[in-house]
Amino acid sequence: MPDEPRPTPPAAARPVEKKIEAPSGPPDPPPPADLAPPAFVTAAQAALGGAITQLSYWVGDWTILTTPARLLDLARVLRDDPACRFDFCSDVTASDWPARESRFDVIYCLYSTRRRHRVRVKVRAADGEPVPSVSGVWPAANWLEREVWDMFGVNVVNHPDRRRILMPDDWQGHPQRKDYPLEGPGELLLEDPLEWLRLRNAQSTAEIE
Amino acid sequence: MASGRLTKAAHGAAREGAARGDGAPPATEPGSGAEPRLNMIDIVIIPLLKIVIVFVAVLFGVAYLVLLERKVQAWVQVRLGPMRVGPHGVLQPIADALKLFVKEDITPARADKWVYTLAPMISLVPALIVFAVIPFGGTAHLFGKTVPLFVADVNVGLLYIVSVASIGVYGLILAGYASNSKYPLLSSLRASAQLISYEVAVTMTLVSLILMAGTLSMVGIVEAQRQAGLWYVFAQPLAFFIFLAGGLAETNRAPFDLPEAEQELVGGFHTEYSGMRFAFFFLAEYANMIVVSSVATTLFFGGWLAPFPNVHALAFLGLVPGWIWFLLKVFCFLYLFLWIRATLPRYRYDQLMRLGWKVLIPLAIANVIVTGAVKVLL
Amino acid sequence: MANAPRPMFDTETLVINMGPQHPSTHGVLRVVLRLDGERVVDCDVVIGYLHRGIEKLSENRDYTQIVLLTDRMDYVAAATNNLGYCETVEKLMGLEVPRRAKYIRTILAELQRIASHNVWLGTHAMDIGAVTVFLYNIRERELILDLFEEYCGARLTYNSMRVGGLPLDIPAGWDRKVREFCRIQEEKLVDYELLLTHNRIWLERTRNVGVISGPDAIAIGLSGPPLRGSGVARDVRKDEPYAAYDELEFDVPVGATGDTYDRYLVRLEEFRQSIRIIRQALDGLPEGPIVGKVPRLIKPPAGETYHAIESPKGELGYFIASDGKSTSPYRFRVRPPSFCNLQALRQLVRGHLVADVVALIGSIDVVLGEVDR
Amino acid sequence: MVEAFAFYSLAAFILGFAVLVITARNTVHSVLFLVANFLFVAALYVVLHAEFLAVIQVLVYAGGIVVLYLFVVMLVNLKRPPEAHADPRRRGRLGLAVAGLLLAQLVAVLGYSATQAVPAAAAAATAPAGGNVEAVGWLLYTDYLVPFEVASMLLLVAMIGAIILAKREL
Repeated sequence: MPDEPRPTPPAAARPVEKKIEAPSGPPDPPPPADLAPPAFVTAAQAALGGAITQLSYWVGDWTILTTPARLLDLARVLRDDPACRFDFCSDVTASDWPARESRFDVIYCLYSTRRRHRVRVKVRAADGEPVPSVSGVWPAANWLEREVWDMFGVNVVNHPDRRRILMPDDWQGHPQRKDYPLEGPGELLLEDPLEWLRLRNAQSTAEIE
Repeated sequence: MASGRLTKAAHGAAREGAARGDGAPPATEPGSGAEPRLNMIDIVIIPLLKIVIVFVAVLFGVAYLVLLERKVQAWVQVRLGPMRVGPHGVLQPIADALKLFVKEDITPARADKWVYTLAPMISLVPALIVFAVIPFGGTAHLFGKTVPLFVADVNVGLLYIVSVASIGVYGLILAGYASNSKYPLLSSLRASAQLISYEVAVTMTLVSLILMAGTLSMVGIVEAQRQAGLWYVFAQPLAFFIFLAGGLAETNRAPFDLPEAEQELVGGFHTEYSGMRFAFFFLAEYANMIVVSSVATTLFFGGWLAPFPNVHALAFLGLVPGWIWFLLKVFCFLYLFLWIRATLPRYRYDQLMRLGWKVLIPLAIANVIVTGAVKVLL
Repeated sequence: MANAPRPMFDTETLVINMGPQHPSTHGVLRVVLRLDGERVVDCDVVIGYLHRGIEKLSENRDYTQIVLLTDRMDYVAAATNNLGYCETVEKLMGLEVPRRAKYIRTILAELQRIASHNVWLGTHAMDIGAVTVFLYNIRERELILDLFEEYCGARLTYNSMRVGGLPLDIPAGWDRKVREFCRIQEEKLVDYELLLTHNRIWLERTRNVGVISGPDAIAIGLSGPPLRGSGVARDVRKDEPYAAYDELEFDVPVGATGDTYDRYLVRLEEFRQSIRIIRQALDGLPEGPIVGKVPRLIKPPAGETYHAIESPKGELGYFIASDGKSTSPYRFRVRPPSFCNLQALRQLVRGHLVADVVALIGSIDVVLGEVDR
Repeated sequence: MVEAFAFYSLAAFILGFAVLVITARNTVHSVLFLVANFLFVAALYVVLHAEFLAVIQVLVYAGGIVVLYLFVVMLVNLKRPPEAHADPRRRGRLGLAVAGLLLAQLVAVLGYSATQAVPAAAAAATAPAGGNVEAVGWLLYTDYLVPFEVASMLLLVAMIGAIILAKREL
């Protein structure tokens, strides 16, 4: 926290978001032409070629992009295909690219304890677009998907127990979205609500002008 | 300590009191006296004094037992224990007592107030009145007066202890119930099941002891050991171990401290208690420890008898007053209790029940049968 | 239970809140237990009481500033968190770390593993009632804290690594002290084992408690010692070597039945393996710089990566997305091992007793700072 | 004189607590009054010089059986109204019948004991000399052997029944 002098303007009065040039998504660079995709990628392509919308390779990590509709099929293939055997769901997370039309990337980090290889599966989803839950394929995804729902509001459907996990049950909003305010009303709201209100109004009139 | 003050108080009274350490179990309570003519000193003052002294000594002992426990545990755990109040923390119990006295006494809003208040007392009173029948020594001869070093020698002394101790369970159960809280409730369920189960095993071991001694009087049992020239721990080792395990369980000590398992049930039955009421539970627990140690000493280690009476080279041991031997033996037991607590993990509820019902009780019954058979055959 | 004949008496289940203020939930974990007598019918794990939004915070901090945020996650193994984060950024930037830095990092991480396991063993034993073991372990952990204090001046949150290397070289004579610590710890391990390993009560309390099979453990996402306790020889240090682990020899202990006792044995053996790694690393400690060629401004090219290391709790993964323009990560995500392991608690405690719940929480070894972030 | 006074005051307490047992609204309080009742009965035994009986009364009834009552009472949900005995008339009739039976029994016992002299052995049981443990034991295993064995049989049956009732799957 920067050391600011005591009479701080109320935080909510500040513009909610700093003006940054919003990136429109991760580059997801395709693999170099001279790099042969590993066996699990070819196997998945062979089994379910249509489901894979894009392949990406970056600093040694393979990423398979797919659509929410085909996610479950791909997940089952990745788990069960003898060349893949991704039995361990390391992580499910998301990232928010508000500038993009389907703003969320839902990312599944998979690992195979038998073949000892990793892959990432990535799904692009718009706000409210249903993303099927993979907790039927990997039970480990249960809590991780709850967190994705809690933090991003990605509409995970068919989840056995979709509740908030880190935030309180009655929380409004999804904190990890990029448009979520970074600071709350601050202490002034509690100490002197009228002053807070006055400052906020002053701020908003200043913005209109 | 007790005997000195006792006899000093009795100084000037020339008549011999009801000396009862001499073999045959007495038929009546000491208060009524064996002689036709009674005087006030014998029937009122001496018993009263004894009661007061025992009461004070027990409370004092309990307070310092707490300190001892903290110290012993600290030493085992490479710590120092209380060091701030007095040199090496010797005044810590007093500070604790003061703190508990002045602390706010909280009653939960939805508690059953009467029962909530009653429970600590129900817990403490039996623990204290048990001391009435525990013989701290044989007799003391000082200032021309012979005074038996016990408050009362009831002819069913052993059963008296067991039955009074069984009342103490109510304190735990009622505390758990009256707090109107879930952890105490669970704890009181554990407590009642545990104490009742282990009471059976302990009582069974006592039966084999009674078979050996042929009397239910505590004094009579010590006398029987003196006459046999054998402490019963050597005649009844199995009974001793069952008694020890049962005693640990009945006093809620580790590894059987389930009713107050802090890590599981927060504080157990006394979770909601504070101030003096909490102190009552605390006192009761430690007083019970002293009771169990005293009973074990009396039943298995010859009470106030000196060790090695038959080894001439060690005859000087007999010069030490009996009550010192008694206190020493009790101390050893208490130390053992503390040592066990510092060493062992805690049993689980079902394992505790299994141990009680499937191991200790059958063993105790077998022990009774074998003892009876040997007794009949010999 | 479902199709069992209806019992003759109506029984009701008791719902009990274990935590967030409870002596053995290791912080602010709340477990809502549904009990039938003392038997756990079901449970719901409620977390989030320690949620500080470290992921969100990190998206508004410089890459260098984030190192000290990672300290605040698994605060009993802060250096391990530093290591995982720094390696992830290095991977994203394609930075090469000097060998000496790698070795020192390995030593720090392994010391941290021992410290973390000390805390685990102490609290786990204390939950089961063996309080003495706790104090013994804290005594040894104190020595590690001293070592860290001498290395970087802090005792708990070290901020002990930097992207591309280390802030400090080891002080003179430090390696000797580490060796001395290893000797002491090895001796004291025998003490712990004497108190617990063959103790009948300990065996009864831990054997066949919370059994989980290897495939189940993988499916539910267990990692680290709980997974190895179930007989799966998965260790990120072996499978995807990082730091200097590919140059050092060590074994990966695995359990047989997957119960609490096996998890206990696995961690005890990890103490020994960690000591072994530290000794080798000290023996082979190369000379050289401790920082690689790091640009003044850490600004990784646009891209994403996930990198995992073996923390004392399990697989600690970092997912970092960079937009290539900012000096803060666009997306910073931690895969907290405690969080994923805690998920298995519900499965583990069903059908066990209340007393086993605390044993199992201890056996999973959660740090709530990491679960909630 | 002293003994008579002790007897009547104890008897008053016993009766008083007995009334409280059935009038107390809270079942746990009711059980507690029952404990107090048993303790006073034990005191009455002491007055009658039957220390053994007194101690056993405390040990078995106050310390053992009532603890189990309490156990059950605490576990049973008392807030729910009893459904099985909802018909008040039926309850009343049954109660009257039981009370009548009890009264008849008491009258019979009183009448019988008024006509019969106290058996010598029973007198010996209350005699203080030699401790009454032996006397009680002697009587139990000679004159009253059959009732004693029948009672123990009954208890065994009850115990097995309770286990079968409580055990969910055999």
